[in-house]
Amino acid sequence: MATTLQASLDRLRATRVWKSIFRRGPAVTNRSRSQAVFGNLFLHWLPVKVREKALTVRASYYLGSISFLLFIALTVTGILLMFYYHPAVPQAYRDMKDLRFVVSNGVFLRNVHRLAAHLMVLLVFWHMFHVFYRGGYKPPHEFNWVVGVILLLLTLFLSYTGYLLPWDQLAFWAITVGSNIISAMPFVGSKMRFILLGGNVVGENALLRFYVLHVVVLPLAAFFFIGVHFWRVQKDGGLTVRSKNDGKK
Amino acid sequence: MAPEEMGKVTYRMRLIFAASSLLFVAVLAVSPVKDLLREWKHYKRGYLQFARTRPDTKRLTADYRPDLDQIWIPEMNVVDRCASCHQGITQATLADGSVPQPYRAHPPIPHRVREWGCTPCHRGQGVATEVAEAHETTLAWEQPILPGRYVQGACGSCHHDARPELPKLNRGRQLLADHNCAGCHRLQDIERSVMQGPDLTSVGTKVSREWIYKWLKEPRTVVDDSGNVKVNGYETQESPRMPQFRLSEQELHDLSAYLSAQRSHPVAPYKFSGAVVAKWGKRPDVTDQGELRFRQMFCSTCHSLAVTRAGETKLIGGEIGPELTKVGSKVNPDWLAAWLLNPQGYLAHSKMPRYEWSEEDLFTVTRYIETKLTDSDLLSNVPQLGAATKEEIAHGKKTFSEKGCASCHAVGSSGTQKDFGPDLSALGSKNVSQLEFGKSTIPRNLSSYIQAKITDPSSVNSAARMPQYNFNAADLEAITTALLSMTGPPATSALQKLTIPRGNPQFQPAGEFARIYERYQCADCHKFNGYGGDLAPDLSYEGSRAQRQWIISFLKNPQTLRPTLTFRMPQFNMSEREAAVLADYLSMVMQSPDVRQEAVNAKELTPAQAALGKQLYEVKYQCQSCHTIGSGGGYVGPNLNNAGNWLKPEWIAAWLSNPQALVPGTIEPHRTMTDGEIKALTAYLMTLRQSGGKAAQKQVAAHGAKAGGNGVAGQ
Amino acid sequence: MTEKNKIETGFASDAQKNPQRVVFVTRNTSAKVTDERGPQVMTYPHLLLREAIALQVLVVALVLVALFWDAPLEQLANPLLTPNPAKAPWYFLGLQELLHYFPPFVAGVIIPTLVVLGLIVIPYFNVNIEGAPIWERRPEQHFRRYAAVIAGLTVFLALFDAWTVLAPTLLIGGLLVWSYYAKPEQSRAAEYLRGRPLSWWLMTWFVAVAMILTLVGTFFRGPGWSWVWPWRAYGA
Amino acid sequence: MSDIKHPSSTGETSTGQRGNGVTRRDFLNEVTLGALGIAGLGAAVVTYQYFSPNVLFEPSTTFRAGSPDLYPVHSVSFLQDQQVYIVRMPEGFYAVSAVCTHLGCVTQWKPDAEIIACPCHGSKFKQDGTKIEGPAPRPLPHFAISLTADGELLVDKLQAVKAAQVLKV
Repeated sequence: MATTLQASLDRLRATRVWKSIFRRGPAVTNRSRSQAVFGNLFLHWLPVKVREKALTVRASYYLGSISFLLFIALTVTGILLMFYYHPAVPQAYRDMKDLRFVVSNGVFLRNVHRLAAHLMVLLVFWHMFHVFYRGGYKPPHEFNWVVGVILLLLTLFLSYTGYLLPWDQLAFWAITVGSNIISAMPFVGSKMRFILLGGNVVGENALLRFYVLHVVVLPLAAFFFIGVHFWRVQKDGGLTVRSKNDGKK
Repeated sequence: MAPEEMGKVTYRMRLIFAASSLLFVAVLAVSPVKDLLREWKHYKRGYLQFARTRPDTKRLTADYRPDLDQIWIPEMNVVDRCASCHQGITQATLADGSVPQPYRAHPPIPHRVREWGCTPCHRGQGVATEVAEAHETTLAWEQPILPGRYVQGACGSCHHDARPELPKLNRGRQLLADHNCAGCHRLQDIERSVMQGPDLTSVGTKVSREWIYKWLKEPRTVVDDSGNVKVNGYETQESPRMPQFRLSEQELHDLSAYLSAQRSHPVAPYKFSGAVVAKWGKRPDVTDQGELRFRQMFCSTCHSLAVTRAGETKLIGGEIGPELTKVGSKVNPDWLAAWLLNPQGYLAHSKMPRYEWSEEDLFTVTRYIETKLTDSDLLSNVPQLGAATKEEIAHGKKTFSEKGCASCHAVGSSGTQKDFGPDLSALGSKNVSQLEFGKSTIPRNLSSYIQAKITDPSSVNSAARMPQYNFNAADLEAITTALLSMTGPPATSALQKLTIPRGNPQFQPAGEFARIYERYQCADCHKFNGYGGDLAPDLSYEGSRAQRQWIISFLKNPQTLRPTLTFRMPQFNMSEREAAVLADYLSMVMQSPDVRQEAVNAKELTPAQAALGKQLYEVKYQCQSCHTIGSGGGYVGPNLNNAGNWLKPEWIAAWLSNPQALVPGTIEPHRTMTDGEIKALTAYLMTLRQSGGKAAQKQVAAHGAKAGGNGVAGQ
Repeated sequence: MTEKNKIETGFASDAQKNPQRVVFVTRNTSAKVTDERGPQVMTYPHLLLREAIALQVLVVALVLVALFWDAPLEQLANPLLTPNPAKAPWYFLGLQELLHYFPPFVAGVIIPTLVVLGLIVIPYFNVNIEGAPIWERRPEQHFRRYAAVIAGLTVFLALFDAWTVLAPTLLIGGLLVWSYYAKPEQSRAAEYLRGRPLSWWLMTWFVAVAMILTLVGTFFRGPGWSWVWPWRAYGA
Repeated sequence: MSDIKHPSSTGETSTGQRGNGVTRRDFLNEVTLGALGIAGLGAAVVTYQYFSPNVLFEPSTTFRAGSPDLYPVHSVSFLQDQQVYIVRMPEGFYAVSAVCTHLGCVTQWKPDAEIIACPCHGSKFKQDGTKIEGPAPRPLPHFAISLTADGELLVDKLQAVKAAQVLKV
């Protein structure tokens, strides 16, 4: 059994199709391991080599990675949830009820999505504070810190726009209260709120706008900045790792 | 480090990865497993097992599918999945009470479950597929299942008319109307009645300050803790109108001061002529004579008196007007005579008819009331209050408006105060989170809240101004049902179309008839085109039924058609002209479209037909089991001795062919008679005439008076 | 020449040999190569394997919580029925708490803008690059300046009665004052605090205020934004 | 993680080609791959379940077509909402689908020619649904038709019946 699995895997790896996709042999040498990273669009974000110290849990608590993985999990569950969601009043609320009561595993997906969203906001904050206290914002990482701040804002907006979608009392009043903060801005505040909500009150237009922002605009922006963020980590010399003489004069 | 060592994964990492992969698979499997074990699937399987234990398994499982059962009625906004668990809901053989829930069938009702769904009547969360979520109040759903004992309230959300199948709802609505709840609250379908409580503009001329004090402290009609209604200490069925307010001693002083000072438009004291006073003033039998007139005029049809029989005291008499046992100790004599002469002169909306009094009658009856209908103990517990001070009056005025007295009582030109209490017209659809429970520990649901609010308003809100009502358990349930039915306008236009409005009958006569109709307050007892009281026959079709001459003689000398009745038409001492105006109006206007005048021509009826009719009456249809002719027969239906003078032949014909078409709900059996038989019976009945003439009428009048006296005393 | 270049740019020139070599030259320090940061390993498989484990652990944790905790869903939105209290999402509750004390323009616009701008400009502030401990140079002068700022802030917050902001401010301010008077050899805490730069103090103050405000807004605010104890349900 | 720091001690186990180290390493690999494979398959099944709706918001497939008296003998009535022809012939009632068996267009009843014609590709059917010409592969199916207890026609579109089966009223 064990050998047959291995053998069939090996046979698969020997096919032209496999090779055309992965363009490398088994990752047994450093060269082929490098190719594995280089040759893959998504892994290309990562450097070929990392410092051993940066792999330790205490170096980062994997906060950035987990935030990213949460983003992926949110994307997957979010796309699945979209199959049962109509951004309309009051159908949106009925869809929540159907997810809860009728759709197979619907309530589970919604729970995971909601939980992951809260966790992501929490972890992104934590990630930021952790990076700060480790001095990770210092040159040459300044720009990546700024990208990180943008990603923090995007995360907040993603969570905030998603908050309205169930169209229940919690959602409605949280967005009403939240959007009124915007109108406190001088001169442009009420106009901005008007544009964001597509009206003067949180209504059908607001739901549709928040939906589009939540499922298209903000995720694309986040994906783009996450790419920049990863890529800059690599370009700025990897994770900040304390050397022996850090903090000691 | 050797370059190739950079890529070697340690055994420990492999182990960790393998373990975490296994955990990953195991944990991921939990949700699908949980999904397999959902509650509704459990009940689905349970139904199959249950059906196998029944003799008609095949029929019970014919429609069975393992999926969710959903009733979707888009136009009513109904998505009900109740039948997913309640699978036997339409299976007639599962209607038995021994069938376990959720599989029991629904008792037969006029609505089909597929066309109406479940939640429009029972509430609850129709989309839910879990027991707790579907039935109970949750964070996401605050309209729980309506407890079975209030389910008529759900009927009332659409059926605003009074349906005989809904006794509890009707009783509740009646109680709400009777207790003047609409005086303070806006209620769906219950408008503020014209007469809420008496106009108090001149109440100081009617009663003393001490009496007001006593009344405010203990309203005449008191319901004790066990729900028994007592009037002046006597049990009765009457609904109390004036509730008991929780008033402090100071408030009692102030209010009685304020009210006793209300003497804006006093009625002029009536001065009896010297001749009458001289004739009757000294006679020892003046009160006896007064009592006799009191009975002959059938005051008892509207007013009750306490009568002691076999050691037990009961109130006997009608409930339209107040109970009068102790009224002589209550009102000023000056006021009493003026009131009897012209009630509307003191209280414009009074239901009391304006009798045509002879001076002698008025004198004797007032003397009877002043001396016999008294109670020396009435004011025994009341402190000496003395004259009202300015300060007390000012405080009393403030208390009067703070307690909401002005909701029911007008003082001076200020009129009544509208909507003193909260709007209750959509109370039935209120969410629990919208209710204030205060410190009370009652269950957090709407019906408990309503009941607590009615039984003890201060239990849920210590600052409640609402007076205290003591209802017995059944009435409390009925009122709760009626309040739960008030759910405001339906949410969807489709439901609005299905709503059955309350009939809102109005009868607005005009001209001379209207004046007499108002004077004698005919609508207190009779119905006209759906409007009016229930005590006496509906007169909407009287013109098609009775002959004009008979109406006139009846009005002048009311006698009873149905000797078993306690309440009879009072003797108004109507003039010939007034009786004629009423009879003309009734004959011409109050006609039934179902009675066609050309159907029977009285002149063509032959004695042969009458003979056949007599035969049919006595043998074939056995009418005498209910009706009396001569001295024999039953007392269920009206006495037919004078049918030939009383009824119109076309009415008799129409009545015999289909009584329920003319008077819905009448107990007269609907028989299938041939046209010939109908004609024969009509001919026979038209031959039944009592000899006319003054003598007979007088005899009848005397008989009526005597019977009336017996009726009151004997019931 | 090479050495000079390093000093000016802060980057190693021979990136081929060691791309991670980084050099800082600041006042009071000498040029020093700080690349003693350990050996390297291949991303594939070492990092990716750990990421995969992280993903699995994350999913396991998410699933376990999701099985026992249901995402909240209240009644259908009803514009006519404001819940009491109406709360924004938890991460905005700090802001909502500020709005309770300050005019909307201050709490809703100026403060968030300052926070975001502050976060963005942190790396470009010289003082942080130095990483100089706060009391290292001209301590008396700095102490007077910081004490004045803390006092001013305290008066300002007290004026607005914003004591949920004042409390963490006083806490951090107190620590700062304490660290000034404490001797480093006195305790490890004193040594640690005295070694922190100004940016550390500012960020810690921000984190403390943000956390206190969010916690208060989430758990301690009831109907009418009044103070409630979370272990006592409303109305009971 | 200190695992790579001592390649000499752990390297033996993980890279050694002797003893049971090989089997243990392979075994771990296969456990991991197997678990991930099962997770993948399970995810596919669960996703399939998720995508198949458990309730439908569609018009009922069983509907009432009113009293039989509404339909004269020798008539074909098109019920637009349900896309069904109610045909009444002297021998009785039958319900014929109005959806063309070719590509699902809705056909039309041509009273002059007494044929059911499809506007899309020219298929033609008789009033009992049998094909006259055109690309349609099958005749129009007949649906089960019955009488309710209160005397109305009841058509069940989920239940196809043989063309010979008619409802006698």
